[in-house]
Amino acid sequence: MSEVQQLTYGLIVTLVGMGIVFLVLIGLSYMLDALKLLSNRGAAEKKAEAVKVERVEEPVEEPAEVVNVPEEDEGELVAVISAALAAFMGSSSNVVIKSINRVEGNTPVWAKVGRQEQMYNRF
Amino acid sequence: MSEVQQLTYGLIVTLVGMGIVFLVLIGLSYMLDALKLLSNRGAAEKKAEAVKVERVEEPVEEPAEVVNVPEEDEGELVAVISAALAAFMGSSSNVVIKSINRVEGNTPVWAKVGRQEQMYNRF
Amino acid sequence: MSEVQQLTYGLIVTLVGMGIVFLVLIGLSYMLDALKLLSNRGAAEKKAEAVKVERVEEPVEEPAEVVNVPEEDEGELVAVISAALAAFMGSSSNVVIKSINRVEGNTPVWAKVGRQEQMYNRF
Amino acid sequence: MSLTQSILEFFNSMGFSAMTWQEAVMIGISFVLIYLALKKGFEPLLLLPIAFGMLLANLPLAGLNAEPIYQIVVDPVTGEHVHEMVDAGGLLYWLYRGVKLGIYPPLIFLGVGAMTDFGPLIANPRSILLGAAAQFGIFTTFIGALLLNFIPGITFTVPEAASIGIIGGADGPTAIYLTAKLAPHLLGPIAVAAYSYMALVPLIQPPIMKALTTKEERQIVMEQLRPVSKVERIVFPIMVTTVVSLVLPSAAALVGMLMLGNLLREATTMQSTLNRLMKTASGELMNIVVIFLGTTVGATAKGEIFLSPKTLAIIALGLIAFSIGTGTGVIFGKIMCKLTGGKVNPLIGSAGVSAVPMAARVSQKVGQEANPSNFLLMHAMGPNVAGVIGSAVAAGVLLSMCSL
Amino acid sequence: MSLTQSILEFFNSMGFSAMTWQEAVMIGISFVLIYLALKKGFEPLLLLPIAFGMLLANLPLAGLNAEPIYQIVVDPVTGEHVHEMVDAGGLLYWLYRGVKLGIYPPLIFLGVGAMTDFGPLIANPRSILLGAAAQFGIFTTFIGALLLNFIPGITFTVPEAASIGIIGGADGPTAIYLTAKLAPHLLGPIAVAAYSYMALVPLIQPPIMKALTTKEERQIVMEQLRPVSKVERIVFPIMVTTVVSLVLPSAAALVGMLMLGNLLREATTMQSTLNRLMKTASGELMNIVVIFLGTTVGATAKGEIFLSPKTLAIIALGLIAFSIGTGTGVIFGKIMCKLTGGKVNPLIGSAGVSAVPMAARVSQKVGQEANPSNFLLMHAMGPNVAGVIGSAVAAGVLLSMCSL
Amino acid sequence: MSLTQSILEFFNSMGFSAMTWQEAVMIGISFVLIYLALKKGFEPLLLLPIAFGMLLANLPLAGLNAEPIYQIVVDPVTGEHVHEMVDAGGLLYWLYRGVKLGIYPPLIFLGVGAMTDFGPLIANPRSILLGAAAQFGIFTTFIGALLLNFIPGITFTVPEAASIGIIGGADGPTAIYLTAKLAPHLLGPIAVAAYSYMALVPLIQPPIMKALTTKEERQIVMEQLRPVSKVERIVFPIMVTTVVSLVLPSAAALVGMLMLGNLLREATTMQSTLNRLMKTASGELMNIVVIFLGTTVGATAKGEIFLSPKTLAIIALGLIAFSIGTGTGVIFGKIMCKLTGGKVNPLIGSAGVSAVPMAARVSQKVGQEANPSNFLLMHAMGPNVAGVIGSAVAAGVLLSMCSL
Ligand code: NA
Ligand code: NA
Ligand code: NA
Repeated sequence: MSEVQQLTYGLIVTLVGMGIVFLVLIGLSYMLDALKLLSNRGAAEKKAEAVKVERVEEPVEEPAEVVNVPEEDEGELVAVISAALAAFMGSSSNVVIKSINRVEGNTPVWAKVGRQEQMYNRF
Repeated sequence: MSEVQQLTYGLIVTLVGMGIVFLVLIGLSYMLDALKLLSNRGAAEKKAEAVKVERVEEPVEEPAEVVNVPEEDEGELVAVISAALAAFMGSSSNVVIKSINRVEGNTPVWAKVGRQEQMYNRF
Repeated sequence: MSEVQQLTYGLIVTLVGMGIVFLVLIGLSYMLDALKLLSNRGAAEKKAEAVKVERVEEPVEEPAEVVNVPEEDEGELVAVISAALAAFMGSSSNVVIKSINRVEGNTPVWAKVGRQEQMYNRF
Repeated sequence: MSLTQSILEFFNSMGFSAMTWQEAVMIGISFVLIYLALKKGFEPLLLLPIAFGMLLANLPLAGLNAEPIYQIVVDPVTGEHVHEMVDAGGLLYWLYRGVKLGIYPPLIFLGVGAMTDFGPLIANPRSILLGAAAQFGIFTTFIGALLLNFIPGITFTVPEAASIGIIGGADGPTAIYLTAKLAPHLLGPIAVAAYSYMALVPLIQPPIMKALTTKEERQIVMEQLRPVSKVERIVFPIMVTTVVSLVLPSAAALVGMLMLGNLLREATTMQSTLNRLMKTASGELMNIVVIFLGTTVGATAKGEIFLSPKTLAIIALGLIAFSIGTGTGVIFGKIMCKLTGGKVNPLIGSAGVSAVPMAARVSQKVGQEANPSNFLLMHAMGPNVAGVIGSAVAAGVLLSMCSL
Repeated sequence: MSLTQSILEFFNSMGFSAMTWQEAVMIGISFVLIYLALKKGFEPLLLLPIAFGMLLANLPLAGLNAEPIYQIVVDPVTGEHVHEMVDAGGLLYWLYRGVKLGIYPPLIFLGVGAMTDFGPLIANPRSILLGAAAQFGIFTTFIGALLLNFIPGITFTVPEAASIGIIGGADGPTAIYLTAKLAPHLLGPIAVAAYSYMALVPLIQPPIMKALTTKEERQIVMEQLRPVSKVERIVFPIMVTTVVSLVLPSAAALVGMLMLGNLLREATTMQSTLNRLMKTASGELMNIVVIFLGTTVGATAKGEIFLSPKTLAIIALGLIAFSIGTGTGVIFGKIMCKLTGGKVNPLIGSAGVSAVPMAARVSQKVGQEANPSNFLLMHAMGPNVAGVIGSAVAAGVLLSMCSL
Repeated sequence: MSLTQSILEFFNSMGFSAMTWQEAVMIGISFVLIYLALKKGFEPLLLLPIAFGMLLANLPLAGLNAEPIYQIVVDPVTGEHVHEMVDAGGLLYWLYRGVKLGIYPPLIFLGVGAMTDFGPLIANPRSILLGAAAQFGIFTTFIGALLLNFIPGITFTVPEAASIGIIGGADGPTAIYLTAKLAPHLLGPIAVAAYSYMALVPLIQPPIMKALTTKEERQIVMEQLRPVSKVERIVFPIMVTTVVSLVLPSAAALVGMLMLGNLLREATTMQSTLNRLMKTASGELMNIVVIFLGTTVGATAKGEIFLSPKTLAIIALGLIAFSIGTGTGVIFGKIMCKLTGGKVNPLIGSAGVSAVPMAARVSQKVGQEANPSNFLLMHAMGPNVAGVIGSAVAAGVLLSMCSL
């Protein structure tokens, strides 16, 4: 192609290109408006979930450690748990970590497997 | 193959297949009985090891952090150590983390390299 | 090649090889002497940086957690922060973790994005 | 080239214009699967990537599955014939190589092994038989698929039937591994069916378990499992690898990796440096593979194939597979109950279908309904993990006898 | 073979002897880039690997980019023709496959998506238009490159011009993805220019922003963004993938992976098990890809090509691209300001060039200079992330219209 | 096909039936290696995967190393000739590609570099010479192997001899990298020998060290090392890469990656964002590569090759290599002791064989036996890390002079 041809083609590309860019993004922006309508129902559900999630997470995250890692890491676990505890009380009250019990120690087996589930049934 | 041929072959596969499945798993189940005999000697060793491992781990896990990571992570390290400490005392006694010394600070060089070894000689 | 030819070639390789090894490593060892001259200027800069780095890191590492991970991990974050705190005071004074505030809670938005930057503008 | 002309050309290159009704339907299905994965918690870890891959693969003209195109040209300089890449192919084509070449499933098994505690199995070797019994589900479904051939309109080849049967293994990686080798065109529906039914185990199994057992049987309390020594735990994976592979070489890849992972896990008690390998195998490496495997397996579900009576047949057969596997497991449990003079609770038999550890949880739950003080979980974990080995062995047999 | 002879031979195989002046210069340039990355903080995460790759690629005879050499031989046993590897090729050749085949950039986008919060965009859908406006920079630069063809001595093909234009997208992975497909020989200079200018955004943008706005406009305080619901956050990535890919199939790989990552991120609120995938996508997987991508992209910068007037042209054009993108973004901001009756602060328009989140920070800073109580950051994040989508779309157009 | 017939067929496809005595022996050897790795702590991180790979590779008919089989067919539609995969090949064949193509060892070096502190070397540049002296072990063993050719029945080609010599480098990745290029069929025995002897360093070195030094020499206390500045630490890896690669292009891959890793490590002090790359390089990426490399290197050890007098010769020569390397290191230490007027303790010379950091620990231990207040460790780390560079350079020479 000659320089001129290239240039004209370039201008075409530019027109089409910016056209598509705006077409797509304007389209998205209006769809987002539509989506907002969902958000009202969504908002309601959200709270419910929010709670549900909290419930789920506790057993989920921690055991991922417990089951995966050998004893020497349990300490780390406890650090996390104890401080996680602190985190959720902390903002309001004062915390002095008084006694930390080994998680393994006082964990009923069913809980232990409850945790295993969290990992296993992912695969 | 005709439907009938396929089916008959399928039946053969089924017979052979379930045969093998049982053969293998029954075999394993008896070998596990045999293995249990080892477990008596094993049990003895186990305790010995259990202790040995404890010994090894202390230097192993922590330094993996110490040597690998820059200062700002040392805090994390301390958190883990301190709580790990808590973990192994915790179940029996009360813990109040009184003072935490920077690990780098009071670590004799030889210990530091002792730690490096834990990582290096893996490769 | 006959055994003899192989052997003679081997001797040549040995001569060249050890020659190169020494050539390169001796070369490096003298360049390191030259490099030491830089170190004087380097040393000066070093301190300055050392401080700068400290500054940077605080916002850098923590948010990497904050922004990436959902609520339940915030505890871990706090554990790290609180202990990191301990780490940098610890060696001198006694620490009793009194109250830990949720990081999200009292973080001004600008800080939050300041953190996001730390991650985003890496790609 | 004029403006209007090239604009026209461009609009023809747009997805809308080329969209087929199958693609539209498939995109809809992918939305449903995403909903099930997120809202209903259907194995989200795999179904979400699978569903998203399904979405990407059915976007017209996106060509994410496109094969690379090479041409053989004569090197102007050397005059030699050389390969030259004309088109690089699509992203998902390349990520899919790991499925096609049978690499991802064994790597996932490596991670699963590093997460699995075979202790309950070692403590109670007999429970392993229940893991064998539950594999009847695989083969009866295999037969079932071949029977459907007598219905005009449906034809399943032997390899296809084998791939469908493996759904009864209730084990994702095994199903994907086998199907990728025997009937790759069915990967989509089979993977979806396998993971969906695994998510539905708590609904599918209980009625069958109750129908096949008496209240007395369900109330049986089993005695505490013995502790397992470190040596047993370490020898076990080596033993299993050797024995299974010697009998069934075709199962070596799956079982071998599963056991390597488990060996890394158990060996950390002796050499703690191995901890870092165990963590990577069950952590980052596994996650990376799961993302790639899920997305690309989902991307094999093109409308033309997925939207056929076959898929409906697969879904129906999959349900049968799970049900029969559960049933035969429980029945074997009853037999062992008799033989041991009532020491074995038949409910642990249903755990033999693997679907670790949900099936074991179901045994626990049903058992506790019958007798609140009953605690079957750890006993059910034995057949449960045995089921994983069992279905890998079954897959090996199907692989060596049904690949044409 | 005599000693002296083989020593001579060996010395001829040494790097010094074969060194060209271009290689020497390139090595020097790589040192400068390392300095800029470490001392001046120029996008160190990518510029450091890029610079080091540049160093490795210009070491004479090291052959780290060497292609493997195969020969077709007749198997003595079977008599079949078989491929046989004569030379394994260089390390960087193999790691570069991920760039060449268009795998790495989408994987980086997967991680970016897992780290990106599209909330501000969802909360203020109109701001998305500013992300579109800023893409003018890409196309004007594209035209600019074609105009340079009229200068004797410089010739840019259409694909080359397109690759240069994309620098204006201020988005590394997009630039690398497009250039690897359209003009791989320019990867080095384009990647360096793209990342360098992203690092220079805080210097390039403010003067332009101030020149185009009045103090009154800069002082405009925008109202607080509305909170965004979980549902919106989860539907968003699915919607964007579908819409963009249906309009522009060629953008599916980039946008699809970006949105898969974002879906993993937002879905963790519903299924926390997905957390592990999200962490891996935005963590280890991304880091691995960044190391490989950076090093190998840098390694494409061989002296013969890099040290040409073209590179200077690319650097000049890249600066123009950023400036125009900033300008058009601000101008569109002014228009929206008018239309909304002064509710929009034009300064957020400049954030549309992406370069997340630095461009947004610049808007914030300039806004606060004009009015200390002004807080534009979250409002600027909207156009900012929209710019990422915008430049991916633009890349899609260029890919489908400029690949020959 | 009748039942009995197909059962017979199946039993013939079982491993037992096809088992050779070599395979049986190799499986036995793999068990021994697992025992050594776990019970005796022989480099478990690599010997365990290697041993397990050995096990998998010698399971008859498992075909985990099987090459893929393609056939060239004529596309019915287009009439073009196209490759078509007949058999996907084995899992370990594909994972082994990373060794075959020379990708894994440099990646491990990337991680090693990210973990290595070259401070002691920079602080005491002369100590680098001890790292050079210890490489005599490599070449004398190389000669030794060629001398064995005069013994009837044993024949080592020059490349084989070079691969055996590199065992004396006491550096796993370097040995594997070189052997994979020069004599891949010997990878198994050479890797096993290299890692076993590294584990045995504390037993092999002390007697030699004591035999070659006087008590007075061993008692020498060396003065404290100077602190090393940040700039030196950052310039060092760049300098080493450039110098070594310019002299010896063939060492660029190993040294380049080692130093890139080290640069990432040291640069984090200036740009902390690099921390994430450093952590990945020395963490997850390395672990993934170690799993793949170990397993597949072990899998190259097929009985036919492994169970030959060559292996015994390799084991014997490996021991010689370590011993001579230790010896020459110490002797050079004595020379430096003389030249410096007794400022250098000869014991640090033995650390030059690399085997980081065990060799350095041995120097420390032996030194302290002679003089409890003696503390040589940090001084020994200098030659120790220098030894890594030294053996990489030696490998480069062997690669460029011995590859046929
Ligand atoms: Na199963
Ligand atoms: Na952009
Ligand atoms: Na060495």
